Amino acid sequence: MDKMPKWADIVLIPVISLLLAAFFSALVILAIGENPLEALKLMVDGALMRSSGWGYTLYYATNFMFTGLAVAVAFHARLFNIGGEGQAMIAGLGVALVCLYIPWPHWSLAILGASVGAACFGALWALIPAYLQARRGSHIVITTIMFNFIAAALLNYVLVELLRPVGAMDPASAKFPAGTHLPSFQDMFSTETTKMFRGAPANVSFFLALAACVFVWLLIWRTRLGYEIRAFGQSESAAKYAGISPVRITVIAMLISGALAGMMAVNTTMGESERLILNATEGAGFIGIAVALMGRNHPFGVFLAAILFGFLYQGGAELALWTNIPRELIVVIQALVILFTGALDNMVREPIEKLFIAMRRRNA
Amino acid sequence: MQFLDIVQLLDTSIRLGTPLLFACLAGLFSERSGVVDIGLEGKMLIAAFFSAAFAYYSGNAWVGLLAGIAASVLLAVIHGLASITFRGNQLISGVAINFLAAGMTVLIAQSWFKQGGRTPPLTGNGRFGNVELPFAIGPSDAEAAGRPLSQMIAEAGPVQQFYSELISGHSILVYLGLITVAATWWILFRTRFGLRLRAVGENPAAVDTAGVSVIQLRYAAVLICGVLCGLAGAYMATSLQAGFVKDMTAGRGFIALAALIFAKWRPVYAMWACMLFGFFQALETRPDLIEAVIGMKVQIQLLGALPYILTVVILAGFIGKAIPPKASAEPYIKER
Amino acid sequence: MTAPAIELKGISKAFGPVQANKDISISVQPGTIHGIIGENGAGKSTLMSILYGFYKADAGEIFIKGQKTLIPDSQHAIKAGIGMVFQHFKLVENFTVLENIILGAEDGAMLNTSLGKARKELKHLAEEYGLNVDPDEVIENLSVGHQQRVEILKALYRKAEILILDEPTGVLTPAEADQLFRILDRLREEGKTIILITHKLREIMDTTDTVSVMRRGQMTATVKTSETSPEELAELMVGRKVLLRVDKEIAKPGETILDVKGLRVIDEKGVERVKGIDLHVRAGEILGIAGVAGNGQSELLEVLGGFADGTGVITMNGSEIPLSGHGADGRARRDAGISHVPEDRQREGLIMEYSAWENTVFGYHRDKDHQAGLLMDNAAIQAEAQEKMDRFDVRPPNPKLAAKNFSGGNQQKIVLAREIERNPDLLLIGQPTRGVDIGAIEFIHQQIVNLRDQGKAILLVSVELDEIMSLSDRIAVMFDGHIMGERDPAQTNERELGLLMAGITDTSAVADDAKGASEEALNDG
Amino acid sequence: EPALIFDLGGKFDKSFNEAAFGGATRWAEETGGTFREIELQSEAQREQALRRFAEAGANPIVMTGFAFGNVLSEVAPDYPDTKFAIIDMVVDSPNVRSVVFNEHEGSYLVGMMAAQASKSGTVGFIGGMDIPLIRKFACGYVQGVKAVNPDATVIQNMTGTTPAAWNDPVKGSELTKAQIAQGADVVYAAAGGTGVGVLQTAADENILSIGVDSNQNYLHSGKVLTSMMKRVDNAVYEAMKAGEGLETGFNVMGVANGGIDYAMDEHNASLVSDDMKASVDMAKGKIASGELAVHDYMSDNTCPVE
Ligand SMILES: Nc1ncnc2c1ncn2[C@@H]1O[C@H](COP(=O)(O)OP(=O)(O)OP(=O)(O)O)[C@@H](O)[C@H]1O
Ligand SMILES: Nc1ncnc2c1ncn2[C@@H]1O[C@H](COP(=O)(O)OP(=O)(O)OP(=O)(O)O)[C@@H](O)[C@H]1O
Ligand SMILES: [Mg+2]
Ligand SMILES: [Mg+2]
Repeated sequence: MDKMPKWADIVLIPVISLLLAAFFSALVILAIGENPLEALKLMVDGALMRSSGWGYTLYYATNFMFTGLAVAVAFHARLFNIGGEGQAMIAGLGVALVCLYIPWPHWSLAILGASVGAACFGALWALIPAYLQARRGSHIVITTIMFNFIAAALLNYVLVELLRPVGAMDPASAKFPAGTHLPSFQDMFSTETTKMFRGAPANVSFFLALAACVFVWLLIWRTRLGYEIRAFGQSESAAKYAGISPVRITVIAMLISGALAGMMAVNTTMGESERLILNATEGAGFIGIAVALMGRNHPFGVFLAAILFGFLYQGGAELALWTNIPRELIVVIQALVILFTGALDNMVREPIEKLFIAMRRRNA
Repeated sequence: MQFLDIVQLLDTSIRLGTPLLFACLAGLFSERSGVVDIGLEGKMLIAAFFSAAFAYYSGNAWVGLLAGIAASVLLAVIHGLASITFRGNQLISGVAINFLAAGMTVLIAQSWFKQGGRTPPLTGNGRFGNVELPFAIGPSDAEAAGRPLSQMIAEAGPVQQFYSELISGHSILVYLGLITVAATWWILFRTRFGLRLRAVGENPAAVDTAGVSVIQLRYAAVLICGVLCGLAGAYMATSLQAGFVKDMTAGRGFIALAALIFAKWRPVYAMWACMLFGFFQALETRPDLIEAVIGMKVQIQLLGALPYILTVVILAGFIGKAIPPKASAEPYIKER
Repeated sequence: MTAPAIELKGISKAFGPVQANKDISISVQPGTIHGIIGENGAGKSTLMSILYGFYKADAGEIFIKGQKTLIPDSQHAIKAGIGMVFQHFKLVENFTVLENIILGAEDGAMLNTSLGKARKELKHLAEEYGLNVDPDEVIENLSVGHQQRVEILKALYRKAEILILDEPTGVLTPAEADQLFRILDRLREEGKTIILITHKLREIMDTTDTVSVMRRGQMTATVKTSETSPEELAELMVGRKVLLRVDKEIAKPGETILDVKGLRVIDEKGVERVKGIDLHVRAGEILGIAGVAGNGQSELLEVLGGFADGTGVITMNGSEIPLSGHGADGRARRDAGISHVPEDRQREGLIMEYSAWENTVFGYHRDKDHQAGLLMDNAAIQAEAQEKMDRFDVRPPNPKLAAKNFSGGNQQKIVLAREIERNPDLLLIGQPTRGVDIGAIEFIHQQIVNLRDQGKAILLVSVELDEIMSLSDRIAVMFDGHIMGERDPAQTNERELGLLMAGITDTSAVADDAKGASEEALNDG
Repeated sequence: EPALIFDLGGKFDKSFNEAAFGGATRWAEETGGTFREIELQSEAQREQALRRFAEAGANPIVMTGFAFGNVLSEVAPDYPDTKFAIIDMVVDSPNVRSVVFNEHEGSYLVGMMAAQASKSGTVGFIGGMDIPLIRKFACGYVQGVKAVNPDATVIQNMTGTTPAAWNDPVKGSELTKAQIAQGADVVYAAAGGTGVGVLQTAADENILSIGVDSNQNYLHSGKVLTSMMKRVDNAVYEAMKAGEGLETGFNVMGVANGGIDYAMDEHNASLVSDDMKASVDMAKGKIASGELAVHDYMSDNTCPVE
């Protein structure tokens, strides 16, 4: 017998957790002497009431979809990929190499090439921790954390010593050639008369992220591989019994996860900055954890959670622009979301489960 | 390279290794009790901020220290709630705590000091001064002689150099760190509490059925962890530095975690591991020495990444296997 | 009459939706051995864990020596003079015996004094009860029997007056079990009270003074052992008359399907579990492997099923199959015509979170007939699952329900349906009826025999001697990784098999004994 | 209403950004006007901040730091009616005023002072992020030192290669200790917030330090020899004062036009002898008149002296 109906698990609990996070965020805002309602209004205004606000919201959401999916796929195999940040960083390198050194005739080809570059580099950065976990039992959480730092050092080295144009100050690569410039939402949706998404960084990669959501859904729930990944995640011993190789699944799941995390580099590096910069990821790899937790590891949930976090990000930036509330407020909100939907899940879940069991007893 | 260079390098290693050491021992207590803590970084950071803030307000580093410890313990309690009381995922809790600290410190700092997430610089008693051991050449001798201290030490004999530069002249917290190593070892292997702590990290059911509260033990460990992280953070803000700046721990909590694995969850090894990683950081300040010794330039990025790379190598089990306490990261669940 | 040593009144306990104990009352006289029997999942361990303060009851009261006692945790139980040896030992594996003994019962904040005192005390206890263990040995280096001794010593060191043992003999050889019962007798003579949980009716009949029977969370009866019989107890356990025999014809074995030569298995810890065994199974026969749990049977099945590595030569239908590396996984075995009903259906045979229909292709999910292009053909799989579940009488017959929501017997039927319906040449089957209710047992046994009669080869592993005796056409006994011998079920008896299971090959003295004689021998032992 | 955007180091870095803030505050106090400001917290905010200020009608928009260069060159053409001023970088756009400083000149002057104040003949330089701009500081400094004492040793360290190097006082402090160990008795910090740690340690260890950008002499009175003043405050002040009529184009601030100077006040009066002051002022005059040319590292990415 299930302890409670499915809808309670996938809707009720996340919503309650989210409300708790929102409540505590409001307390924090109050504590620093600002008005939470005002703050919310500013955030909504800045992020949702203008097309360019949406352009930022969706730009951030694109990143979070990729990293959220990355974390979710790994979670299905009961692997906690906390290395999305590093994987995305290294993937940026892949994108940069593809864009800088291959003369692309048109962006539509370039985006394919860059996607392959991003996915391969991201996957590669996940491969070593995956292999070490599968073969040598080294805990993937620790190794991926270490790999985040190693990635940062490596990227730093490459940008400063190898890719930085002579005389430039920024640790950043040269601008990508025009053939790789992706159409932004502004290019796509503006008409002669009305400018839409003016200046906003959202670009075609958003649709790539949507495609990734569909892809992950198909992969996890409709393919043999997905079946095996979930089986392995639920029970390693059963997977072994069924002839599903733990090593193979661990490695494949992490490769997919790393590739997905890496894909966000297409959005940031190719779509937005059009050159490789040092901190293009800006913590999106970690936000993927919150997104996956909130989205219950389901692509549709991830999609919604990514939009929510995109809103928080853009709204938070607006707050910082117009008030004295530093942008770190979003980091706090993000922490609270992770805390309540992830670590303190049982705090919300247990009373609700008890409630449902008691209700069922009474009805029986 | 001269003897004095080595002494100075080691001296720097100790200074930079001490925050790692406190954090590493903090992690040791927590993980030995079966609670994995990747939130060391966050606890250090929040302690750094609160110790600096309160040291600034009170003008007393000790007050700052207490405030830092209190803040760190508060986060430890949250981690305890999540991982012990509500049996949640300890890794996720750690991630949340790191973010919470990263955000809250800046938010509060901005609200209190309006200096973009930093505290004003600490002066005088707001910082921990350096302890000058008897017979060592210290700043007071230099003052009296009216000459730079570095020159006086450079002219002294090797024993005096070793004593004055390396042994003497550290903050009191550095000495406290070394004492903590011994205390940790003693508590762990010589006391009842230590026996129970090690047991609960291996098999909590055994502890439970032996009539000892798993929850109390784990909370005790997590609180000790909070106190030690508090020391680590306070050391950074009020001893190594004179104030808090945004994100000032800069990943040291994770290096400490790496050191803990490197040390295979043992206190004495932990000290050596932290000092080794402190040494790598010290090397970054002396590229000239590296060049003199190995005859070529070493990328500072490589030096910075070395602790992480070494830890991965250790984790891979190519050099001695690091086996964590058996029950670590497992919440103790009796009723499914 | 003196006050009972223990009296439980109206104990109830629910684990989420599962009602593990329901309004249970029981009373145990001091200086007696009180048995508790019941099927798997009846709630025996739960009840005792409540008495020991491991779980908290939802309702009910506990009286110790007539005094109402609150036992919110094990510390209170220990103070009240209760000691418990759990089904799964509660020892810290990398601690020494001595450290385990003093854990929680230290004398002061410093370890040295405690350790010194415990060492003396331990020596004393060891002499008194014949419970010898090296105090400085690390637990993980001890045999299971010795680990159990440490558990008993732990209780005695805490001056337990009431000792609870939860299925203590499941992991012991008959000889070790005999020794345990001698110790229990000794303790009873000293006036201690003992509660013994076991599945084995014989142990109940031999050692207890009174016995309580549990069924589905409730206490169905408490009787004096001298006034009951195994048949009556069995009936009380399952709630109806029990047929202990399976109807089957004489086997008509065909050619050899599986041939195993010199098989060795080394487990992850580097311990050799299977030490070079030879066996073969022919078409149309059931080879039963008997033995106390932990003597290498599980590893044997795992290697044959393809999820552990081994060395040796195994031929299946005349061609050799690899035992490690490429081609030595469950998938390859299935391709070779081997189906496998694993010992632990919840950890191996099923994905508990998966729906029944997903589970009906588990292990066969890569087969062509389950594919629709790149994707899995879920509609077809569901339809097929419905059919299988109907045929195997799985209740409720709803393929969309998650596996965890079926009872143990029905879970087992899902696994059987999946494996038998593949029409394998060889069926490996481990503990087919563990935790399964009597009704389902009969059904499952019938399915196994039917498969045999279709000319399939079956390798059966079970720790239930009754099951082995009634199903097998040949019986091999495993002890310590070796096959001690092979017997014809018609020409052996439980006594002879018991000796083999204890590693004693010289069974000539008992081999010819009539069945009655062997039972007599057991009774005076 | 003008707007000011601070770079990642933060408004209160006691140095570069703080100087800009000082200029804006002076303007606000004098005119009674108000200005918008934001401290950047992340890279992605650069563009957003620019656009949002421009859309909100802020004019002119002043930003501090070379890192805005790329972004501004993209944003500026989208808002032709808005005037932008960028400090430390050249952006070629009709509505942008690019203010650059001849830091090498000021560094030369403080280098001369360091060499004269040093007893050991060894002086130090601690840079922030390792970029050509900071090497320009270093190169000017070394030239100044060598001009006074050709045998002097200059120990140079950079804090790091990422923007984090602007805000790492711990490392600054350790680098200072390392330089002291190598005999340095005057250190020049051109490292933003990192310099706070440098000056602190120098004061703790009883040697002299040289501040940068703002006048930092007051931070440790009697321990800071002087500060190389880059009058970012003036640049910001003038930009804001000009308002919408801001003159665009290329604007070089050097010794000649008072954009670069060294700091003298009551905090360092006792440290700078009249001789020292005289010799430095003489050099200053020569630089202003063009008689003395200090090599600019960024002109060819090399430095003639080590
Ligand atoms: N379980 C234990 N009980 C008592 N003492 C112990 C135990 N384990 C280690 N020690 C002792 O602790 C001391 C060192 O502690 P620690 O483990 O931090 O360092 P170490 O050098 O790793 O020691 P070891 O010799 O065990 O490797 C040694 O004297 C060691 O013998
Ligand atoms: N910790 C637990 N959490 C949730 N459910 C449990 C727990 N322990 C036991 N149960 C459930 O309670 C019921 C009674 O289990 P219990 O272990 O008491 O049975 P038992 O009679 O000891 O069986 P066995 O003979 O297999 O040991 C079962 O349905 C079991 O699944
Ligand atoms: Mg050791
Ligand atoms: Mg049981």
